[in-house]
Amino acid sequence: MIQYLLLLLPIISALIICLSSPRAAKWIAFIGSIATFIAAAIFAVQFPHWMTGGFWPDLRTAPILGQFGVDLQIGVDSVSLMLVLLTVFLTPLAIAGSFSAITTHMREYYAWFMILLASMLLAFMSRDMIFFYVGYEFTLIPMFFLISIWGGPMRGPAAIKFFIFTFLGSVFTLAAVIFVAVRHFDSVGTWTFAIADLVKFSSTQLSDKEQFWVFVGLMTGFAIKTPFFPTHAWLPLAHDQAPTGGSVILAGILLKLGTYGVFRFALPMAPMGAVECTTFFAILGIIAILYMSLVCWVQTDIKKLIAYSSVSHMGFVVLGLFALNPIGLQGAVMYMVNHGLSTGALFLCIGMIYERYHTKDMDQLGGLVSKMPVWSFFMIIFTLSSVGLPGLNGFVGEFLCLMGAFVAEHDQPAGYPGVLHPWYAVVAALGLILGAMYLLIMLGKIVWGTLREPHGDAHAEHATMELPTDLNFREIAVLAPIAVACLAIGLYPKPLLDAVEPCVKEVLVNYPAVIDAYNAKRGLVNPTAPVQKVEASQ
Amino acid sequence: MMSLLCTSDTHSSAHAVVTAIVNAIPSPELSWTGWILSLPAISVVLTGLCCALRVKGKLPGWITVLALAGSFALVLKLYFLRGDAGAPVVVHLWDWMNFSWGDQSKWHSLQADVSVYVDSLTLFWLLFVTGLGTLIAIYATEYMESDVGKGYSRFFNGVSVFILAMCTLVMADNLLLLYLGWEGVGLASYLLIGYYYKKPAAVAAGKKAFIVNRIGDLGLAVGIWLIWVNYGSIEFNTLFQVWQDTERGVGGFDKSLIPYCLMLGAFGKSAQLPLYVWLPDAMEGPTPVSALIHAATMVTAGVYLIARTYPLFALHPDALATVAWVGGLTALFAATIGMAQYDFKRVFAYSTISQLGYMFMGLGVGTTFGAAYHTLTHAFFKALLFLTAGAIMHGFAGQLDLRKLSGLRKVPGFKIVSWTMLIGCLWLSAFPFSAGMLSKDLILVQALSINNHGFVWLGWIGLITAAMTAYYSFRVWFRVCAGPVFYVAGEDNHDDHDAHDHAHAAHPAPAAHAKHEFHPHAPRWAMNGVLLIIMLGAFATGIPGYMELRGQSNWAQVMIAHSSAFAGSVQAHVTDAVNFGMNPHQLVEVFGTIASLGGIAIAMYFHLLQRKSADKLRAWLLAHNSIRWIPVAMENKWYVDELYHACIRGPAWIAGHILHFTDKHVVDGLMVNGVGRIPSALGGLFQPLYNGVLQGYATTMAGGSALVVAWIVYRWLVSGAAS
Amino acid sequence: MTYFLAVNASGASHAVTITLAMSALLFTIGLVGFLVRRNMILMFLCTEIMFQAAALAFIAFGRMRMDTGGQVFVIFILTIAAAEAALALGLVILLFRRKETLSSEAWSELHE
Amino acid sequence: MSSFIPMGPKVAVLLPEIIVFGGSVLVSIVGLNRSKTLRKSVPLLAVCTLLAALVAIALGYSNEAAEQAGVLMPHFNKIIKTIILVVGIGLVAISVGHIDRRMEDAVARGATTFDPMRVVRGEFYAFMLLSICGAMLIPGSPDLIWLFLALELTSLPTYIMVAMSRGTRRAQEAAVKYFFLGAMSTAVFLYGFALIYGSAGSLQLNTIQKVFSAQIESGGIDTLGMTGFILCILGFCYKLAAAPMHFYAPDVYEGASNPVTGFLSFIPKIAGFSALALLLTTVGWTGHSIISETGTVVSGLPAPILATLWMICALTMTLGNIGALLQKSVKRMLAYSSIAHSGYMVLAIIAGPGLGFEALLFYLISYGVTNLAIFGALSGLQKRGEDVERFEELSGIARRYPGLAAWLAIGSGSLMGMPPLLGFWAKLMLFMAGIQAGHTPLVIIAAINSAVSVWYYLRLIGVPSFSPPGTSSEGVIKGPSSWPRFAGAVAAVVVVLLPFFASRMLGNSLDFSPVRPASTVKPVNTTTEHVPTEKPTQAFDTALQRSPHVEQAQLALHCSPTRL
Repeated sequence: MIQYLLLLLPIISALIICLSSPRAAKWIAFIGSIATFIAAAIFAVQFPHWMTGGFWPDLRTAPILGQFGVDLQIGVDSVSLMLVLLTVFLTPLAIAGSFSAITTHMREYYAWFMILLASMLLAFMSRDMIFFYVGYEFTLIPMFFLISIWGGPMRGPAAIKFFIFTFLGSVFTLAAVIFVAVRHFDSVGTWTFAIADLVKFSSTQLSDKEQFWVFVGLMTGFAIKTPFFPTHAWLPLAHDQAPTGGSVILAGILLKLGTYGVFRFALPMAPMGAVECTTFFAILGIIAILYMSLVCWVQTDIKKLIAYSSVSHMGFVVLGLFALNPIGLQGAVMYMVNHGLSTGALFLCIGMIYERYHTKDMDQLGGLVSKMPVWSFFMIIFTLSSVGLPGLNGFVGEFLCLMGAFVAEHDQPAGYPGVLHPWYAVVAALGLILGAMYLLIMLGKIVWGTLREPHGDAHAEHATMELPTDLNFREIAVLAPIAVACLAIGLYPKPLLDAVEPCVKEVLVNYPAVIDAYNAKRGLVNPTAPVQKVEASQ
Repeated sequence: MMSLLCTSDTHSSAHAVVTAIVNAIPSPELSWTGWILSLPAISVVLTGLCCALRVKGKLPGWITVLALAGSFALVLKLYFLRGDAGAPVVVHLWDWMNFSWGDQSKWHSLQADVSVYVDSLTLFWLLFVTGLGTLIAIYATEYMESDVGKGYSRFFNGVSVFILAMCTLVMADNLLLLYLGWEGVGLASYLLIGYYYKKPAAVAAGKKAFIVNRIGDLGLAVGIWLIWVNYGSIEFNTLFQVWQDTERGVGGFDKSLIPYCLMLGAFGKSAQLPLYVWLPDAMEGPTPVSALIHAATMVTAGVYLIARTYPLFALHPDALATVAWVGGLTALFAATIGMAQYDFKRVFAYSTISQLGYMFMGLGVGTTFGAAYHTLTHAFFKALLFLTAGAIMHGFAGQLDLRKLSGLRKVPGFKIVSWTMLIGCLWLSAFPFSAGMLSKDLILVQALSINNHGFVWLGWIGLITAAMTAYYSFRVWFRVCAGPVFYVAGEDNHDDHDAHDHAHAAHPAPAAHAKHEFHPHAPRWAMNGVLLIIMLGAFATGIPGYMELRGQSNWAQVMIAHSSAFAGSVQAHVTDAVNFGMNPHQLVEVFGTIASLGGIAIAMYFHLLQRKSADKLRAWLLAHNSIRWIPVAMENKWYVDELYHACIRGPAWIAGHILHFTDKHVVDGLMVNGVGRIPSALGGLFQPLYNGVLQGYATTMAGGSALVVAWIVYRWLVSGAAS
Repeated sequence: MTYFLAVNASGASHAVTITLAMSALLFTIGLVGFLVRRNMILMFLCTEIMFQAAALAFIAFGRMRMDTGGQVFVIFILTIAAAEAALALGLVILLFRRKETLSSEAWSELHE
Repeated sequence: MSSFIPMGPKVAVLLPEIIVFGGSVLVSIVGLNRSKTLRKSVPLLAVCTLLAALVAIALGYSNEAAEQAGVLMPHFNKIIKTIILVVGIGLVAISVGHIDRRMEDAVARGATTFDPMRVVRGEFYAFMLLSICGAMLIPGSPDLIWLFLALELTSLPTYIMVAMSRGTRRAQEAAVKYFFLGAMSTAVFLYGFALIYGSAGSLQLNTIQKVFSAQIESGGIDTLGMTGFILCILGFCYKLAAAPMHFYAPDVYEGASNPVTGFLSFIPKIAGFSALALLLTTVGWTGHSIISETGTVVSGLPAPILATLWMICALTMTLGNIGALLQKSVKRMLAYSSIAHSGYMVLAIIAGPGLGFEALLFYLISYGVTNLAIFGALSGLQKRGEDVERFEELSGIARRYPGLAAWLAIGSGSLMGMPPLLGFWAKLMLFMAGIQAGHTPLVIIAAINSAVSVWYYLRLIGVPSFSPPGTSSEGVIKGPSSWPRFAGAVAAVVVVLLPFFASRMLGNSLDFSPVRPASTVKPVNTTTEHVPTEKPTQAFDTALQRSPHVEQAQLALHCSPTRL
């Protein structure tokens, strides 16, 4: 039952916040999110399938449109659970990071935050497509409010663009999901939206062409959410304008909804569609990596820079996903978690600077290490994690994504042939250099160098009274857990990798055969393909 | 266990050829070797704490020294336990990026644990890394004392990070862990070069080092992927067994690319020809850092990498030839620049690049022992040189211009510095019977003995470079330490936290009235002591060379010979090749001596005896349009930085701006906002229809209905025609 | 049209055909009148013409099908037409009082 | 379920309408009373009437009786009536306090005395009830006359309601536009009725269904009937506010007062949809070949009707949404949104009985309730005694009236299809129905449209919540009566909570089985409970035996090459 508690706790706290006084709101939200974290931790401890794959708990309950197979079915596998843990880990920190930044409409802010938490958890924990969609889509509303009320000067357009763009994409996702459900009904005779059933049906019963369109439909939504290269236009604005807490959640978790969607739905549901599009999406991923790195290079706004870098980083995830082999997928999942941690933390760091100086302009800030050494320490750690320094978490995902893409060849001896070519990875790996370039330039501008502060002593003038020059205890307490997590994952990623592995295999279960067939169609015969498959293709 | 470790009976033969690499023994009982890594790690944590707690005092320095000394002691323990020629051991510490799908066999798993692979090569490197590291840390406790309470903890934190990463790199049991150390030393280098973070040049240099290294790292990363794809594993122990088998080791384009990829990584880290540009700039860091990281240890990581994967390189002679030629050309190229620099720390930096070139040449022509031995000797004499340079900087408020310092050996307190510097210079210029000469000769002899890939030419290039090396090293010594006493203080002290206020209070003596008010402060016991110890070390490093020269077995040779680095290295038959009636040994001895002494003599003439003539020569060169480009280009480092800027950074920067513009106005503006405007535009298109006039509506409704009817009739006609 | 021609061919239901044609003509007149006239009274009358065209068609079809339903329908059409007339005249008077004009174009305040 | 009230089947089926009709008479009388308390109780009386009708449906309606009474789709009829009544209660509630507002104020101030000639409240609610009554009569129509009269009964009162709702010039202009264009559209579908009558030879829908089944069996519906259907559809489009007959909607919605706009956007629409569903039931959704390139037989409506509806559906959605983007007036915007939603619902009509009708019903419920929330909030506000209708008048009202802004936001969210609100589930079912019927392109058009609609719905969320209060929003205060706000609140709560009971709600409607034309069932599947295929044709033949002309006509009917 704890899974329901996990969903209810944020909602209950939101209700309590609505009834409480504005001053108490932040503490209630914090306690509520910590309670959710504890619940999730208990849930994770109870979770029996860490190493074996599979969903838990496996209950079908609470029909909403029961006769159409829409049930509120809650269950996680280890990948979902990792993202759930990421969510409940980041949310209290984002809330605590907002304590001093949010001074108006506090009740609303924290209430929306808790609702956001609930809807993210629903999206990650749902085993029903429609409820996944409910959570996935409903995150827009709280985020819309968070940006619109507490955002920067351009918050209006940012929020609207964010909302419409993602909404536009997700209606196609919904249409594709419904299409699969309808086809399932047509051929099986019962309605269901259970992910497992639909995945099984779709991947085996739909024709090539249908799978292709299902895949395209699903990807339209996920590509915008992730965001993939040409559909990223909402992101810089939204990240830039959102309040710190919002940016943290947006970059840390909401973007993962897109890649989680690809992982959980698009890839397993439509393998034949996926292999057709693999090259296309992999190239989009590479473009995102390189293009966005170059764009980051010329940014002067730190927050925008990190926002653009998110697109670039998600490019690695895309590449890892479309490597279609266990390394790439494991890398992609790791990258999701790690990007959530490091980019979320970077946004927190920038928020702390913004609270003190009221600017995010790199030309106005500089040499902060001499004034804020503690802050600089964290900033450096998280930047290096973003750069992908081995030993920190960013490296694990990045390296595996690239390696996955590198080995995604048709004659891969590991039993997982791919559609790509090593050159994809090599070109994408240029992103390692460019990534180091823009992030270190950023560090060089704001952390190192001689002290530059916005005209006059803006620090004393604007800063909230309670904030000291360097970070206070609360802020350190917000950043330190993330830093510890970064280091821990970087040095000992094995448990996570082990946990992801069975899920990854589950996703890829249909792929080797499909890819062999697809490659054979292109004239690339896999010499290591199992014999019976070769016979079948003949 | 001892029996396993001390199985060597090859001490008797100097040139024992190791034909097979012994399979490593998993040795969990040696898990204490993990402390070689843990001690610096603890030091990282403790110095970090000192940083956070703003400890005022030299505590962090001593913590680091103790930790490094502890590591060194452990390395010694391991060395004595294991002997020169023990079989390699693998000690598994904990799982890292280690996972499998299917089974644990090749290609079905990626085994990249945090585990240690110790063979003689590892130990060879570990010895001087931890040893020199300890010494330099001691030196730094005094050198950095003006930063106590400010950046002192940060500095030692960086040093600890560096030693940790370097030990990881050297002890790694797989390529991925090596990559971790590889990037880790890059990080330490970044942090320490940018130590004086208020100096824009220092920040830029740190950035440049990291980014240029990243280019090399990319090569290493691709190399790792290729190795995994082709051999199904990235563990050295497994790989060595594969590589020994030529059948499995070579074949195919992919496999032949691997050494080139690794080479790129090595060239990046070890500052070889296309990627050397970061190293001179790295001299912005504190001098102990230059000594430790950018002269003695980190830059030899590339040499280590190639030595470590030598069985693979041995399968690809062309790749080895490339290594040799790149090394040789780098040696020459860097020497030309070194001759024309006025900043003597930069001169040493270019000399480092040049010497690293020799090491690569040695690897390329097949004498891994020569390369490794040169690494060892170079580590000592170059550390010595940098530390003396540091002492001078420390004493003269950061003065590095060799035109503004003179006759230091007569300045009180700088005696030890001057004479140890002389030793360093002699060793660097391969003065006869110095360790530097012994190690360099090993390489040149091998180059001249093998008539492959034009290696003989390489040998001659090496000899010419030797002459140039002698010239520029003694150019420094004669200018700075010899001659009449004369000095101008530097612009300021080490930039520290309170920048100029502090600097002015402490040394209110920039150039203008330096002569009257400036008093150089001489190094004290820690610096002098370390200089002397390292000088002794530099002498000691000559011992294996002598033994080698006399055909005796020696520990260095045995260690290299019993490691993977020796497998496949070419044993030249020195006596076969004849030039000028001499065999290569004699040739190198003769011409090497001539080059060394000649270079010193020229330097003596221009920079000690007739200092004015140097200026005259320069003026004469500049006066002739046809040749003036030579000194100008040399002084400007052949404009390589500018070239890179124009060819790579500039275009990328412009591309960034163009793409940003595109993103803003095309992707976002035209595509997204444009598409976003379509609905409203369409709405505007239909707006005139809602004009508010009753008849208008009626007409539109009727017209719309008529259109619908027309549509049906059309569909009907179409379907009628179809059927 | 073939349908009508077929009926025509029998030569027996000229009356029905003519009535239907008449009805169509009436409807067209009503529609065109509604579209072109600006006077609200006339416009209303035009809608009445359209109603009556429908009524005529009902009668014709009733005759053709030998069914009384068509005629019954006509009675109701007349009733509704009367109700609409009452409504229309009331509205027109209301509007006329406001603006002293019967032109429908005077009432185009509501528009985009 | 069987009726325990002993009555003839027709009376039992019509009892709710009779109650509502009686209520309208009562209300119009009470509205004229001199007692202020009694006058004030008029809306309450109206609500009670509607509640009584609901009770009558619950207790007295049985599908068997309705079938005996000639109702084509008994269960559909029941559900539509229930929806009309439930939403009708809300519509009555949101109109409280608007009619006679000034006069009642003046009377209360003592500035004037009560004058029965000048009050319209009684009439207003009477018209409201009459219109509701008309709408309730539609789905149960046994013949075309009934259908025609019921449609007129729905429409005529609304014309007057628009005129009297505000008494301003704009309201009168709206009324005149609504009336004249309505009369034209009535003439159009009336002519359509005539043609259907001409083709089928009967006014009884049962008979019409049989005749057309026979025609379909023998190759297709003739041109006459088909023209009639298309004219009817076009005429009904006016009631639905669907393209191409939607042009009046923005002006009329803008001119009428807020509660009346709410009324207009629901009652005529549900009336139009039930009429459309009823009429199309006579040709059925199964067994027709639609135009398809491959020549395969796909179940669906007859090709021309399908093409018409397809076009109407696509055009309506698109024109509605793009029109709404540019509006500055909330009500105009809602008018366009209403147009767009008609378009979505036409998709359900296209999908047909079964999932399509379920989606239609669900969508109607969702749309009706959501509209109540929005119009409840709008009607609950006033500015100097006038309706609030421009966006800038709403800007920043969330600070003063967070509740009303919340209802607006919830309503907008539901209209745009934001999960987990009611509108999402309705749209979900709609898409399911559309895709199952094989109209994926239409579903994709609908999906894109619903994304476009987000833009303007967000304004309805954003302007009250985020815009700073401006000069035009300063004077906005709560309306005189709390009924509209209460109704809006209830509706908003329903929008949020109803999805959790959707299973039960739809569980009831799942077993609704529209009477399908027997002969449209393919012969293979024919079972004993269905009329054999030949039978209606024979009956039809014998019915036509009386006239010698008819034989000719029958012959022509079969031989006509102009089958569609």
